[in-house]
Amino acid sequence: MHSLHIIAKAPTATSLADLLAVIDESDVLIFIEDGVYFARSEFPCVEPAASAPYFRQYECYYLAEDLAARGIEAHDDMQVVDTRGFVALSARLARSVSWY
Amino acid sequence: MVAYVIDTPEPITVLRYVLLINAAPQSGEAANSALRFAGTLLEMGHHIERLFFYGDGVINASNLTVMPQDETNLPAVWNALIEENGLSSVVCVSSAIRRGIVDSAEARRHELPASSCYTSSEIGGLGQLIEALSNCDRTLSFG
Amino acid sequence: MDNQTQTKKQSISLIARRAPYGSGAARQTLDIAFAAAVFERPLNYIFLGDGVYQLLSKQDPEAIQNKPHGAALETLELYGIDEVYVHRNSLIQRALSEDELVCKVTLIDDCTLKELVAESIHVINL
Amino acid sequence: MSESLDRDTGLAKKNELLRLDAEGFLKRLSDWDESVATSIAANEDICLQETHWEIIYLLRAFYRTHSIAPPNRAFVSLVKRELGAEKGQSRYLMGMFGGSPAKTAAKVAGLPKPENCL
Repeated sequence: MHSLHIIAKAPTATSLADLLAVIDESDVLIFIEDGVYFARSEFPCVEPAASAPYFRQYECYYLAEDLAARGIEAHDDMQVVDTRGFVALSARLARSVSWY
Repeated sequence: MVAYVIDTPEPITVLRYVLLINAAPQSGEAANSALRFAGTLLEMGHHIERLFFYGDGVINASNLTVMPQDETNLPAVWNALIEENGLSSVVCVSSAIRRGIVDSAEARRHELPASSCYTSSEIGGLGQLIEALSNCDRTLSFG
Repeated sequence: MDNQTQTKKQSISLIARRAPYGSGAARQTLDIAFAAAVFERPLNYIFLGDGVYQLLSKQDPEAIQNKPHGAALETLELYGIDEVYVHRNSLIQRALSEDELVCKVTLIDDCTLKELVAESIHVINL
Repeated sequence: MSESLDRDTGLAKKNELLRLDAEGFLKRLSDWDESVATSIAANEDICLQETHWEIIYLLRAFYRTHSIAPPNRAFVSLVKRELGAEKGQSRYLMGMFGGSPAKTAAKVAGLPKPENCL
């Protein structure tokens, strides 16, 4: 059974090496808190592996409240959930792994 | 397509959750995320087996925090959530005493002048985290 | 698949991912491991990323008023904590070798790490 | 009744002299020496024998290296590893230090008070 990875820190504060060592290709990712900046991570300062297109190979969700708080607009190919959706994901996946 | 809510019916299977809260209300958004998550869990009909406050998270049980009127007093909201829903809430004793969070028993034990912990939470040990893990379906950490 | 590593299923996986002293996370993770041992709940204790720094021998934090974390990890065996895993690439990325570590560990590759996590019910990642 | 009261006040006075906390642990670990250990043990109704001392020194050496006061099971394993299987048994250790041997032995050996964490 697959895991839900909860990514709560900005791309520059998240260890991609650690993350990628644990995430399985069939796992699900949810970006919350400063993690939602992953939605805008096509900057030169971010490791290529952390850029949004890279994560497209995984099933990804962004937390609506945290996107809105930070003024980040969702683009069309992003899946956005509110906290109810977050709870639903945590129930659907067998376990969660938090990254903070 | 932007879907704002995953369209799920009310959960058929009630799951038992343990939430590990590892950040102080003042140190970032995590404590607030945890609180929102906890409230939503209950709304959706799930069960909270135990809240476990660990590390800086123990500050969430302080009954001595004061906030300006236009800011949220997170410990007070936690207290209300815990009381209204009769939740089991445990504050890790070794984290707590280091940060000045004590109930009256710990205050006595360490010869301190006052207690500083909401009585809705219990000062306890990591054994209570381990025990709760054995009795739950999901564990989520916030920090 | 890395074929050499035999792992047992444990319901709790602890991932220690931060260096000692710079934050309280290393000690907090260890305390959870100790508590699980006292309650006879076996777990996977996994060192990943900067967490591998916790295992370096010759730590002497007296001058910074800290307790030696490596010396505390040496006691895992006494507590009956046997499933101690170190992510091999994390060592390599930091130019560390196995013989610089304080205790006997099992080196694991990404594949085994993913497996350990996938077989657990609870993952605490500090 | 009054006899036990006298005993309590006497104990409290003695504890103050030894700088012990309410549970009989040293307030300052550096105050520890053999005579202090003997007094702490007397508070626990234990008369220290050679067999106690080897455990006390073992615990102190362990603490010096690892900065940890081992809880019961690890305590038993430690004694077993260092002093052999005959002594490394909770029955043997309870016979010497009473119901919670790790806690009492730590107290007598001048190690920190456990944090009630477990």
